[in-house]
Amino acid sequence: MNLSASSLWLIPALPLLAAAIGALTPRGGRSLASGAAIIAMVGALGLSVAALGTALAHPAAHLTDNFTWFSIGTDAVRLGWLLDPLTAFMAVMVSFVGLLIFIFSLGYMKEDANFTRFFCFLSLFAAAMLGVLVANSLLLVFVCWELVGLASYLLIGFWFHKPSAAAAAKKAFITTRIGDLGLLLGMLWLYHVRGTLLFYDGGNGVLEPSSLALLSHGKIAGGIALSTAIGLLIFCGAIGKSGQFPLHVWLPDAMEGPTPVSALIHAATMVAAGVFLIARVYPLMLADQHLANVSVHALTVVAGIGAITALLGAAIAVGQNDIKRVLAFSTVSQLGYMMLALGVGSWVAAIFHLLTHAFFKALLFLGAGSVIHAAHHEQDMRRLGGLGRRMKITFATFAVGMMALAGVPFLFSGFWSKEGILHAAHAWPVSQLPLIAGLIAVVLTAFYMTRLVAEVFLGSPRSDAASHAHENSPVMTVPLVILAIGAVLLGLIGTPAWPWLQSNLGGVVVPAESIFEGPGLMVLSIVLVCLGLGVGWALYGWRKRRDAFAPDPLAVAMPGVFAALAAKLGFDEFYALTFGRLNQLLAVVADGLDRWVWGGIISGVAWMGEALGTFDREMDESGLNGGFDAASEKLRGVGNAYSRAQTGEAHGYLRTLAVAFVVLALLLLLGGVL
Amino acid sequence: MNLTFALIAFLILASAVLAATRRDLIHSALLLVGNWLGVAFFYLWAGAEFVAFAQALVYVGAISMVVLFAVLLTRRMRTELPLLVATRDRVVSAVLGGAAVFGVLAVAVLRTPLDTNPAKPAGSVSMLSLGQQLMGPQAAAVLIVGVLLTVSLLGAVVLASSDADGKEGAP
Amino acid sequence: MNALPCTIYVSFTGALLALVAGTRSAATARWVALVTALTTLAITLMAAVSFVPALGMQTLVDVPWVASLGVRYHLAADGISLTLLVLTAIAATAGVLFSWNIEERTGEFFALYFALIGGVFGVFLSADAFVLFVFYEIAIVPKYFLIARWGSTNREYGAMKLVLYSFAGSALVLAGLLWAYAAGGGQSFGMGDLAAAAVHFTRAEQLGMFALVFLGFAVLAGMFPFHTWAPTGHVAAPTAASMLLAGVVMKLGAYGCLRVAMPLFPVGFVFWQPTIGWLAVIGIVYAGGVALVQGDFKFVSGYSSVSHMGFVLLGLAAANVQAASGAVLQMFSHGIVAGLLFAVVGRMVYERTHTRQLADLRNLPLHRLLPFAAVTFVLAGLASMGMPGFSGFPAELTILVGTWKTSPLWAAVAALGVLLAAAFTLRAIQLSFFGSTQPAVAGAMPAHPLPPITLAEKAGALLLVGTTVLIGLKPDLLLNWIIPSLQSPLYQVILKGGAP
Amino acid sequence: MNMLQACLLLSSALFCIGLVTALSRSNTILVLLGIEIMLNAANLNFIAFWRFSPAGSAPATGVIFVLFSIAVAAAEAAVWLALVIALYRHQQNIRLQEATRLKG
Repeated sequence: MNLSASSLWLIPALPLLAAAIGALTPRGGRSLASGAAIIAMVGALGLSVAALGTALAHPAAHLTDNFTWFSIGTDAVRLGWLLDPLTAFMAVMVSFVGLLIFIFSLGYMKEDANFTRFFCFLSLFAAAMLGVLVANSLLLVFVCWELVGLASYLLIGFWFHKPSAAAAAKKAFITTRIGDLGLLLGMLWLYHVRGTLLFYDGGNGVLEPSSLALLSHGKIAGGIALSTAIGLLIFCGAIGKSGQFPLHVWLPDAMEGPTPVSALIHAATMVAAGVFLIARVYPLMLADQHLANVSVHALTVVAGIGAITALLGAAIAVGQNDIKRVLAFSTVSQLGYMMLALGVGSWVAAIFHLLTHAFFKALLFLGAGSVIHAAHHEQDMRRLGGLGRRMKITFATFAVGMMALAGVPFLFSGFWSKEGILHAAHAWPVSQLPLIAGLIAVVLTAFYMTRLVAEVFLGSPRSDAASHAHENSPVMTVPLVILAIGAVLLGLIGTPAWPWLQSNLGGVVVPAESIFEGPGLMVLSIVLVCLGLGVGWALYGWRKRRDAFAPDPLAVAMPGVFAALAAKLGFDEFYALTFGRLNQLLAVVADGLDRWVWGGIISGVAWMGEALGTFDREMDESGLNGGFDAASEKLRGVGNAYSRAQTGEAHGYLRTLAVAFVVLALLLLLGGVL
Repeated sequence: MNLTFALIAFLILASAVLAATRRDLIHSALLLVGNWLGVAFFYLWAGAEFVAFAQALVYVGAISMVVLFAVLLTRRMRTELPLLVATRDRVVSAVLGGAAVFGVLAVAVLRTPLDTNPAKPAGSVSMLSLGQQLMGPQAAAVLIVGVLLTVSLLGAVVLASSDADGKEGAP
Repeated sequence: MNALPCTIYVSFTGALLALVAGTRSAATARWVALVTALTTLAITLMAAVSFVPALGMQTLVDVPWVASLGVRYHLAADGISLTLLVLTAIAATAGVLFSWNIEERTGEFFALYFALIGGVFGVFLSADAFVLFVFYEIAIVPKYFLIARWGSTNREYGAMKLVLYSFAGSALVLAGLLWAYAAGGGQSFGMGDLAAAAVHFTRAEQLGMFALVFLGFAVLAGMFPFHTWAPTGHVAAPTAASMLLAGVVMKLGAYGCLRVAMPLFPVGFVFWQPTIGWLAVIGIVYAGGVALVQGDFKFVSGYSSVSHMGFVLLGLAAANVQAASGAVLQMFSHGIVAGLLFAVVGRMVYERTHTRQLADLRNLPLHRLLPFAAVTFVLAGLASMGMPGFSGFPAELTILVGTWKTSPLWAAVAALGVLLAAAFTLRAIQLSFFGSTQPAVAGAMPAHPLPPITLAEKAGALLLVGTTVLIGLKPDLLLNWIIPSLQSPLYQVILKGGAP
Repeated sequence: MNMLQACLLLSSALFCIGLVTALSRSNTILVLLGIEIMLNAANLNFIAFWRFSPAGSAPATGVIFVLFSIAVAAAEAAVWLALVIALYRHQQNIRLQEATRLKG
């Protein structure tokens, strides 16, 4: 199967068409909207697989198809499609996971009144996401990126009648847009320097050697290279979308959306877009590496942010009680891993983890969705429990996902991809701190996932909802099973023994064993995973929770730490107190300025005019008018008399005229002196 | 004194006095026609033939018709009401006023040394020169008079018809 | 193309006809208005089809007017004019559709409305500064009556403020133009002649004249800190008038800046450029901030207009072809989008619910009561915050790209305005249409069912949404006209990168 | 007393007759006719001065003046006819002394 770059646009166009159909379908047309969406995703998947075939045939090439969008001054804004293994692998992943989530949604959203709208938004989202993947222009990426943000806004706020959902949607949109601001500026700068935003354009693209040489030579203030500055601005966009510290706050709140949305947005696609973007512009990020005397390299920042995020997310996840929030922070943490991998120089490892993570995190979210659906929207894991016996398929698949996430050795995909990252971190010459952060996060990950599984599936039901839960219909469980299979098998294409993915992704054959530096690190990480699992089991699995109100064992052991973690380390409050307050203050000040100062100046001028008028009036009334009134009074008397003379009789007037004439004439004649 | 002039003057004054004193409006109007004819004769006598004809056409031909129209359209008032005391007073005062004005004017005319040019041949102005005057230096005045005529006619129409309309569709 | 002056005449004729028709029945006046608007639209579209982009203004009419002063009735058009003419015609048509429900003195309303439109057409077509000024004045007067007679909240105050600002602005413009005319020897008010004469002015003269003329026009364009007339005026105005006010009249100011102030006094422009740029940038962010805390729905739209017009001024201040073309595109885009916003706020919501307070609206399940309005407003909001796919995106992008060339700092701060736009738009959307949390709460539902959205409103909304999406996807439709115009010799003095 | 003075006296007399008519009669039509007579008297003066004025004055000014005057009189006649009719319609008679609506 083959698909040329020029027909690549079909991949996002199909879901877009489905979205249009969904938008035009009335509420009743549930099967039309969902059918269109699913068929479109199947089509997109087929095309993606075809594209993958093409890409694998030329793994080192960047197949492009560029065109002009509009002219801007003397030059033109050009967009294009790009087909390389990165695009193709991502497209296959997104359309495949997306398809499964769509199918799952058929069951999950069955009772929702706005079923057609949901599928419309889902399709729009998928279209935008696929658009990001196939774009060969930073501008086109940005366009689709914004549409991804929009679709996520619509989906997170899907149940907007819940105030928390509406607030979360807005928060997600605004927070990611803060990051996008950086991306926009980076884009503007890049365009200013290079006059194009195409990634690959037969030697003129921004990611091609001539451009990179130019960018890494120019230095700006602060001793950093131009490419560093632009790269970091672009990275801001990735921070926003991928929920990296310090803009990670939107991601957990976004769990207010329906669970399939969480699976789609916060596992497989949207959050992956940031990682994908950095992988896409990797040559640019890498361009400053050869410079010795710069104050900072772009990738160092990426690695730092990634390490902090990985550690932070994992730590906060430990303190959460909402099943989806645990998963959300786990996503934050895993995205931190990917950024870390990008930062330490191995984008291939990052993408590998991205792909495996997409499968097992989608699996976990859908599993959680399955639990929530069965337990009548009970999400607090203290009130669940004992579901393992009632929901066997869900439990089994969830356990697979949990082990993949925790990195249980050898069988599960998460292990291999995480190992790749840890090895890359180990090999990073700059610092070993990311490695240490990653290793601590390994322990924490295993711990909180054990806690999650033990609380939800083991023990006895602790609420009515949990005790009446039962397994869901196949439309929901079959996707779980498929994802579980993927979560296991996908790891096998990137093991040190057979680095097929790594070889094909980068277009450079990676020799077997080359991503394996000896057993030391792997053994260490296996030990750490076991440590995390063991402690988790000791605290939660061995002595099972009796009722929903029993304190958390960890809270008993370390109350201060647990409370801080449960409060998400206070980021939200901190932002609300600083940026939120500041913004509100500025807005109020500006509003006040407008109302009182600018408006006040006008009113002041008006008031001064009025005051002058009042003063004049006083002057007139008391001073001038005194005499004037008297004179007027007389005049009025004269006027009255005169008015009486106006009899209205024409004869009288005529007579007066005659008399007056005679008098005048006599005066003239007799006087002769006048 | 020129006999012709005397005759003309007599015609003018007599018809005017009669017209002013008749009680029947129709009579007054007809006598006035005589008066206007007399004026036309005066113009002829003075050598202004064109003006004379204009006078005859406009006054004798047109305005007299207007007067008759007015009289006929307001039939109920064809005859003057009987003289009332107030009316008599008015008549007396009017005659007194008129006499005063005439006295003043006459004195003024007679006392003013007006030099004349009897040597001037019996004045006559040719139609050609009159036309050239009117179309040349006086063209603007001619135009303005034309506009005035139009406007006054329009105004007359509006005046005469406004009440009838007003009753139907009051604003 | 040569029929373009007819737009002026058609508008004024339409005004008279509407006045006459209004004495018969409101419906007749409406249809007269619609036909007039559609005629102007047809004329401009036909002109657009036959338009061949060229470097300079293409003269349409040129006859002496006041010979003793050297004033010529000189109408001409180029791509910039054409863009704005099309905008005016579209906005006028939509405005008529959104005024379909006006029952009170319909004839007079549309008469004033088209008098305003005719003036606007005239300004966009004038190639003689004096003629431009005359049309500019013609456009100002009807505004007052439209607002004072048919307006709502605080209408006398809003109308008076607006008109005082407008007249103050036009007084400045007149002073500057007369100065230039006198200094140029009092020969001609023709734009080309003035520009040729301006070369010989002293630096001080140029600075002064530019300041007068630009400030005068910028007041109408809503430049910070002379913007306060805009929100109050918009709020006070009836729907169609706010649509025109934000959509078209504010463009008059920006157009005057671009067409008169900048090419005539290049030296003055260079001197004032940084000031203008900073004022524009401050205006963008400042108005965005103010919009964030407004309690009145229409004030949010009003301040968003100020913020968007800040982008236009920024594009002009950046002084290169990219930014300036973006500015013209933004004028078009904002004209459409602002019209849409005011249509939803003023016509669809306010005239049905009789409140514009977000605090009240959030208690109404408006998204259920008026689903069409909700969808329209969401689309308008997206367009307003510059989402890709709507015309605001290429416009703001082009402005930012161009601005970056001149000053990256301006671009960076202005980009912050984009963020604020997202924030205040989302806030307004949520509070207005999706604010009701409990639709079933007793008392939340209005006592009487709201009248459904009428066909005329739907048609108007579709017209505007269609336009903004079309331009959003294919900005070249307009940019192909605009850019050659900006590359004309007249602008080469001030706009960098202008060589064709 | 030369010819000019005679003419002027004639016109004065005519004027006074007109004046007396206008002052004494209560019928609006007659009042207006009186005014018409006064106008004619004025016209006589023009012609008289033109006829007997010393040579060298403008050739036909008097004549032209009278022509215009006659034209204006025609216009005036039309207007007063309308006025009379309006008055009649208004108060069902045409007595001038009753038309005092414009009383101050």
